[in-house]
Amino acid sequence: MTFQEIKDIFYNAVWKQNPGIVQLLGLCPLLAVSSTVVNGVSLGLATTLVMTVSSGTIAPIRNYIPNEIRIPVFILIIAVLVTVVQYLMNAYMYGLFIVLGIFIPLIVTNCIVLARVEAFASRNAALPSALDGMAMGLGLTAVLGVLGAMREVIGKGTLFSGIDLALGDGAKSWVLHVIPDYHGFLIAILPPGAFIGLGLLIAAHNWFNLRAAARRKAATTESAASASVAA
Amino acid sequence: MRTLYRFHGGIHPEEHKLESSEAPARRAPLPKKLILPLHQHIGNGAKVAVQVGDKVLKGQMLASAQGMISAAIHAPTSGSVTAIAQHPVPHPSGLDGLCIHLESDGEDRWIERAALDFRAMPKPELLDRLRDAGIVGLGGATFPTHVKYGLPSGQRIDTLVINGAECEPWITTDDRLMREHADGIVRGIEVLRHLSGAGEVLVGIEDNKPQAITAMRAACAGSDIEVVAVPTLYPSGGEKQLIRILTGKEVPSGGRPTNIGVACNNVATAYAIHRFVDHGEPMISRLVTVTGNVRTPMNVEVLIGTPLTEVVECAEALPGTTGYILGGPMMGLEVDDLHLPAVKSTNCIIAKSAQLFPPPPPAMPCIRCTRCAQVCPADLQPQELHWFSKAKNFGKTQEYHLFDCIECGACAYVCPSHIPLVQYFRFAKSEIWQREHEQQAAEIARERHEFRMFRQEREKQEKAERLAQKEKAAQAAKPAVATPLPVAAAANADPDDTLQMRVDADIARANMQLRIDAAAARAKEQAAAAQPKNIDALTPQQQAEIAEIEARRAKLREIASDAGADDEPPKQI
Amino acid sequence: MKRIARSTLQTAANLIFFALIATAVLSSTYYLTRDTIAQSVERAKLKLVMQIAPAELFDNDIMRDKLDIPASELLGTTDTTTAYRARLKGEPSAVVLEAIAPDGYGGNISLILAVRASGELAGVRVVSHKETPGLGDYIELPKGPWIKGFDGKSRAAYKDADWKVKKDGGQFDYMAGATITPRAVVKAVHKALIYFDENRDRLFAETAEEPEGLK
Amino acid sequence: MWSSPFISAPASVSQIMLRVIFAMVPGIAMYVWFFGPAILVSITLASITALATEALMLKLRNRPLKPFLTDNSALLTGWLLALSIPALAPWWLVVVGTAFGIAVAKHLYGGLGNNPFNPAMVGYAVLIISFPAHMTHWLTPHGLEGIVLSFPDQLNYIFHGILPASTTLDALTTATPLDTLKTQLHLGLPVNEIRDMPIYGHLAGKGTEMVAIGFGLGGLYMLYARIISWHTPVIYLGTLFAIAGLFHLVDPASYVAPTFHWFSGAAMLGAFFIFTDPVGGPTTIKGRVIYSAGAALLTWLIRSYGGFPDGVAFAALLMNICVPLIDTWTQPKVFGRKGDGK
Amino acid sequence: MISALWVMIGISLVLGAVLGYSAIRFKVEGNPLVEKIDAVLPQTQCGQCGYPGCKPYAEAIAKGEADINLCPPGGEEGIHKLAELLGVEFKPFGEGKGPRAKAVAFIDENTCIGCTLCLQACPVDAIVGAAKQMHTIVASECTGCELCVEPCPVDCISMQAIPEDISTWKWPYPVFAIAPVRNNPQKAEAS
Amino acid sequence: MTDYLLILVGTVLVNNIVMVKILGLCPFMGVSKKLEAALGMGAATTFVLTLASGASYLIQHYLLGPELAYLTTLSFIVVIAGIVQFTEMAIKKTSPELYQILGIYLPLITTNCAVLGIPLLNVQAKHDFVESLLFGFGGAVGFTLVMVLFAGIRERLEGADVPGIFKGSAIAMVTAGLMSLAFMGFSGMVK
Ligand SMILES: Cc1cc2nc3c(=O)[nH]c(=O)nc-3n(C[C@H](O)[C@H](O)[C@H](O)COP(=O)(O)O)c2cc1C
Ligand SMILES: Cc1cc2nc3c(=O)[nH]c(=O)nc-3n(C[C@H](O)[C@H](O)[C@H](O)COP(=O)(O)O)c2cc1C
Ligand SMILES: Cc1cc2nc3c(=O)[nH]c(=O)nc-3n(C[C@H](O)[C@H](O)[C@H](O)COP(=O)(O)O)c2cc1C
Ligand SMILES: Cc1cc2nc3c(=O)[nH]c(=O)nc-3n(C[C@H](O)[C@H](O)[C@H](O)CO)c2cc1C
Ligand code: SF4
Ligand code: SF4
Ligand code: SF4
Ligand code: SF4
Ligand code: FES
Repeated sequence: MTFQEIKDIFYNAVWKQNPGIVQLLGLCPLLAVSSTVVNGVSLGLATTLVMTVSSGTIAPIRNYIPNEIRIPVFILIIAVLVTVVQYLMNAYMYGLFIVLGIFIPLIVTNCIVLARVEAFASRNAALPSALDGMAMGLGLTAVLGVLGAMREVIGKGTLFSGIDLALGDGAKSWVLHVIPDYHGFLIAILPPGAFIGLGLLIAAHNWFNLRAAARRKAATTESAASASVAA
Repeated sequence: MRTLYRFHGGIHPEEHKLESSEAPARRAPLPKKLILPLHQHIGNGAKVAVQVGDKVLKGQMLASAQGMISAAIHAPTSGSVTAIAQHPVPHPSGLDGLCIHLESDGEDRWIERAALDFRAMPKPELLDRLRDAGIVGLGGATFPTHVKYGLPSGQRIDTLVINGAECEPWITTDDRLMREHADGIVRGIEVLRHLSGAGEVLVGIEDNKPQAITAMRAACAGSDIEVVAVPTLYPSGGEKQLIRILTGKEVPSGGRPTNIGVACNNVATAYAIHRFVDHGEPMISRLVTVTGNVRTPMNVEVLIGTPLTEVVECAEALPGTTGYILGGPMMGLEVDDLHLPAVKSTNCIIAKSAQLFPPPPPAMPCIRCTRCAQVCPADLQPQELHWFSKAKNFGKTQEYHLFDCIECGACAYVCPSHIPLVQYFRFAKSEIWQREHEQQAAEIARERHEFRMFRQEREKQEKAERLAQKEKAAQAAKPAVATPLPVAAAANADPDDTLQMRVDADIARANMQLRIDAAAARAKEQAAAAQPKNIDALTPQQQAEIAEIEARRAKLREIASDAGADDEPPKQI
Repeated sequence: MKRIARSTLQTAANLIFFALIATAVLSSTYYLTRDTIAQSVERAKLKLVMQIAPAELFDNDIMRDKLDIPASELLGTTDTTTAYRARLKGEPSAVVLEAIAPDGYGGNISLILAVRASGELAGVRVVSHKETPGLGDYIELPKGPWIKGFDGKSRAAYKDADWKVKKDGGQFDYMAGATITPRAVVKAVHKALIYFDENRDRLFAETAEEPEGLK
Repeated sequence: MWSSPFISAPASVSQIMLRVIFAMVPGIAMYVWFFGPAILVSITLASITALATEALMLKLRNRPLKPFLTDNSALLTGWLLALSIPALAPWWLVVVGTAFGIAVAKHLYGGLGNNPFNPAMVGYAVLIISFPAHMTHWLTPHGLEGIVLSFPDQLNYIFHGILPASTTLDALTTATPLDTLKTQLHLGLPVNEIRDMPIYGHLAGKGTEMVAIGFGLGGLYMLYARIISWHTPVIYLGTLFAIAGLFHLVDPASYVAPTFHWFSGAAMLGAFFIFTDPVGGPTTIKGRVIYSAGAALLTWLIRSYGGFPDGVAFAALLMNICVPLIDTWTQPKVFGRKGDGK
Repeated sequence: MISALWVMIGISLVLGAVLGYSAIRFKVEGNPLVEKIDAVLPQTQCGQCGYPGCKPYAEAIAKGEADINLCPPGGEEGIHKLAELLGVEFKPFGEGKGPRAKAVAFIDENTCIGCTLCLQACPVDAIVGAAKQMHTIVASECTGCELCVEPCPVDCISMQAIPEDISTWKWPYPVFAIAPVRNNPQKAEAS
Repeated sequence: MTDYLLILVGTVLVNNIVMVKILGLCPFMGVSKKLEAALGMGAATTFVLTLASGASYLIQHYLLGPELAYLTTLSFIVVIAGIVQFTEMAIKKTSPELYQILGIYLPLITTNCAVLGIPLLNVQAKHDFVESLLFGFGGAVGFTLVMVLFAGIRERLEGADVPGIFKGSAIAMVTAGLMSLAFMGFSGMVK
């Protein structure tokens, strides 16, 4: 694999075809556990792990799976991986495990995992597939992190709260109180805030893309005839 | 008293009728030059029946009806045809249409005229006479009158509704006509009643025209024609609405009044029929209201084809005029150039001024207040229609029955957001029409394409069969062709095998060449015979077109052979 | 027909093959992590218990010295719960109880409380609740110190009529605009203390070896 | 291109909105009479925020300012929101709620006329969920033995959060009649005993019942001026009366009288000013009947069983969700299609 | 562990059996989607999509091999319809791939040598004529696909835009000033 | 009886699976552009989810028991995938009309979190068999309900003057947010 190919895979997964804000897959964990950065990123990393391994395992054996049980087998493999991750978290990050709750087993049905397996791993070799799975997972993690940060700051005025759950009690002092003496705009950490926050992120993504496109256009054509669109 | 029914909605705009309704109608001076568009009615345009340079008499037919729905056009005065050319016509597009240009000779000489004994005539013939007299509805839609009464068998008309409602503000032609020519109108109604065989005749007049009602009642005295005063409420003059008011019946959506046994005509149409039947005069003039920002608002009798400038001159536009409305303020169209001719549908010219017609405030978004729905006489939901037309979601507009909209403008009148609703609807309608047209074209294209594929397949098969037969023949001659060919020995393959393969390949290639040559020869042969291709199953129209083209080519060839002989070498194929 | 049978068996065999591998992997992980998970769960619980029953209160293996408590109206419980007994040098020093306040603003409020042998509260914590965030949730520890107000309180010090919020004439603080929640908690804690008083001896009975439960 | 019709009725959006605002005056007058002038401060704050947010969003969206700032709809949203939160709320509460309602619920959808949700109610819902503590501090009506704060002191509290040393917030404010009812029922008191508490008057809460009557009067004016159709208020109040009445008859100890429902909380305001919002409401008559009846049912359900003392705002939002479907499924038969069942 | 294996064997046995059985038993062929897609395509048969006609393009879309934004004659409208039919996002035309103005082919009768090449190229038989005779185009059948232009050895075929007249005129979209603004120019920027 | 009713009301409205529990969002966002599609997806999900709730109860109680609880996720999802695939194949064969409506949504159901989430929640909440069925059915009805309502709004929004960068999924998200805000009005209704 060339460096360019790797770069393409990552650019595609993180920006162009980002699962969270472009493909709109894997939304449930994205919305449900992004109330803080720590929750979001931890689940994102767990998902990334599952995606990397599942894409990486399925790609080499893809040709041995009969078509009529393709989906059950894919899911079987994903489910095993998820459950393994679940046990590991249960054993070694118990606090986080409790916070993330039902969303760990639900990585199984996280659409993005199966979607990547179907769309990429069942057509490509093991290494690119694993990379693709990882990149997509990181793309999702990035959105989880940003959304988590947004919601946490607006909703609670803090950042990295709960980091002790992931990294142990020693990390407690890492919690940032971004806005001291904050009333807490609760809606941000409740479901409505999740939806609206993701809506804003999607809009921001659109805005960047539009601006980039406009720049590109301005570069090629000197005078973009500005249609006076009154509406 | 008759029980009257209500239709849903309706509005009460300011009437502005008194300005022009009180003075007697005048006759406009004879214009020097008249422009007669060929398309003055719904349906097909008329077909030109004269040539440039022809001298014509007043009332002479200039263009004849063409196709099912059409009507003739006549010379409004005597004179000569100076051109048959494009000229701006009254149309919202502002585009040109084909017109007959007539220069009057000032003599105004009639062709021979004769009254008709319509009762003695067979009905189809009477209808043809109406068509050839250019009689079209003068109530607005200019629908050729004869078509309304040429019923398919099985349908009959019980009620004849004569529309004297004249519900639009400013317009007073029907009012004046009823006051001045009630007797003539009643004569026309008799003709229509004869044509329709209706037992009941109802004349509906809005109750803001008491003199017209009195005059019509007087003229109808003694007959069983009933003159009914209907409440003043725009658009009670719409035919579906008037029928509903008078009979309580609703014309089914997408249907015509005749579906429920009703026929409807305007009073002016009835009067025009009277002029034709009793005096032999085809439709060459009409009454036009000139009002608005003019010195003396009035009704003028205008020859069809008179430039509008001359019509307006009668009433003298005042300074401050910002433009003109052809027709009423609710349904008319705006023009700023008066070089258009008056046509059969021209019932009113309103000079606009900033006081009388202030420009609308900027349109705001729809706030779904449903005032529009409350006034819509067709029970539509204009706010939804607007929402979807605005989004160009035409499928939805049809789900919301866009095509039941009669474009009366009541919705736009009441809209507090001042949205040009009707224009959205017109836009959506014309888009849908175009799309349907394209869909049909695509359908035809698909069929033709599939037929072509089928034909090619068939031809291929036939060819293959023929070839198979030839093949058998060629098989016999094979050794003769298979002359040994120079071979390059293959390095590590069995030389015998390779050789054999090469030879085989070459034989095949040679065979192929033979076949191609044969095909080419055959093609040449066939071409020589000039078998025409793809010229069967043509419609008469296409054949006519081809004939025309061939004729043109023949001429061209002649010219070419004359001129091109020395300066251009003939093209090589 | 034969084709169908073949396909059926073939597919089943394929699936079984994959399922076997999957199950094997899964089971191994399970057995490998099982003990660690159990430890984690226990540690988490111990952490909670230690918040209300500080380490100086016991020297026994408190997580093992437990007792099943059947559903009780005074505790507001509808299921069997577990009590943990703290002992110091073999002497009973405190007991950790679970209680439920059923009449919170949003429903049940689950509490865990440690009562010293003297009948004094060592501490109370809210385990879970559905009170309005931002209003009724000051009973949770990080959100407010209110719950610590129970430390050291006992039925001996406060007579029964004092076990109310101040607004109703009792001794307990509340936050203006949200009195339903503290009312519910105070009431539940009070009732749990009554339960403790009524069942004191049986709660501390030496039943570690042969748990028989209370009737 | 200007096409027909060339004339139009004199009504305009800004005039309609202005009349609605005007219709709120009697209710506000009552409010000032019974609760003091603090509400005027909230209304002013909300108006300024509403216009500022509107202007900002229009600028961002690249739309002309003048026609939209003068259409008065933002003002109306601001007033309604100010009326639905406690008068003594800190200034930022009003600002946050109004700005959220107008920026998110209105302008992200394209501004006036495009919003599926009622902006004022979105603002209210966001506030009551985010800041329930601040949203429960309602002023005690004059005439009860509460302390009455002077206007400068009120301003000082609204803008600086500082109360005179002698009082506490608790002494100045009470829970609303609906809230108190809920609390006391929760504590097991029967309705008739609760109604004997001093904060209640003849119909509902002291003071608040008169405010409701004021809004009712304004509503009658709007009916008279044909700004709203009668269906919405009549069906809404009727259904609310019917449901509440039925349960009250069956179990008078746990369910209050229907008149109480009418004259407490935002029921009157809702019947005439909120459920009548044309933008988020249905457009067909049948649709309005379903919408209003549904809203009444939800109001009653939330008041009687839900977690919030008043259900008007949530009922409005929940019914807003249903509007597109209601509209689609209640299309009236158009002219000429009546007989054939199409 | 053993019991776990047994359980999973049981589950997979049942499932596998059911799936294997039904894979054969419930097999169906054909794809009605192609017809639906084909109905949306404009049937110009021009091949600008890169497929030899509309049907093959429809098949390619149905198989997921082709993008939905390849048919210029269908216009953006067509892409919208396809997007809706297939439940995917709208995708604009690529750079310079948009539809051209509607036109019909026109054969310069002076130059035509009657080679029949255009006749063979026209997918909808819109050209009439025979070898060595002049050919002509039946304008009402011509879809404007331009396929006949290339093969003509003497370049006598040109595409002519269809001019707007009263019968093809359409009402403009109200807020845009598409038509020449004849009346008040300030109306164009209303709202 | 009232208990069952409460479960139904609770799952449909108060603890709506999409708006409150935040499960099943991908199909909720993906298949709600058109009303018919939303209805189709809702119907398909209701069918599968009810079946899956029942099946998973049986597996949990009769096959796994407390001993093999660690196989829960694995066995549930495999069974669900099987049910979905079987349903798809069976419908395709037996009722092409129904397949036209539901077909394209069926494969998507496997990756709908709600379909696994509800059986897992059933286990967590220790529901009995009837309760499990009701919980599954109610959850799916709630899913269908919000999806249909959402689709109604989205169809309407196509005409709205939504700012460019919010067009499409961004405004859909905001709408979903405001819907869930409205659904918070039900909170506290079923304790
Ligand atoms: C909104 C509307 C208003 C109309 N108003 C009148 C009217 O006032 N008088 C009238 O004769 N025709 C009016 N018409 C035209 C009638 O619908 C109908 O076409 C006409 O009466 C038929 O008579 P005719 O064929 O003789 O013109 C109106 C049409 C519409 C759509
Ligand atoms: C949205 C909302 C949520 C509430 N949540 C709670 C709550 O969780 N706990 C509580 O005690 N009171 C809550 N309340 C307040 C109660 O309804 C009631 O007003 C209060 O408990 C009475 O307190 P007071 O006696 O101090 O006025 C809430 C009120 C509202 C409007
Ligand atoms: C959407 C909305 C919600 C309202 N909610 C409440 C409320 O929860 N409590 C309240 O006392 N007043 C509320 N009001 C304000 C009332 O209309 C009124 O001003 C007065 O406070 C009603 O008090 P009552 O509940 O005793 O009748 C609300 C107003 C609106 C518009
Ligand atoms: C009768 C009537 C009632 C209204 N009610 C509300 C309302 O409850 N909330 C609101 O934000 N705007 C209301 N408006 C104003 C306006 O419709 C609203 O701001 C739009 O939703 C903005 O697009 C109302 C307007 C009218 C005419
Ligand atoms: S123009 Fe059409 S929609 Fe408007 S009121 Fe008239 S019929 Fe109804
Ligand atoms: S009258 Fe105008 S603003 Fe009112 S609903 Fe109709 S179109 Fe919308
Ligand atoms: S590009 Fe041409 S051939 Fe291809 S689908 Fe479109 S019209 Fe048909
Ligand atoms: S004549 Fe030419 S442009 Fe017209 S359809 Fe035939 S090939 Fe296409
Ligand atoms: S992640 Fe839940 S449905 Fe996709």
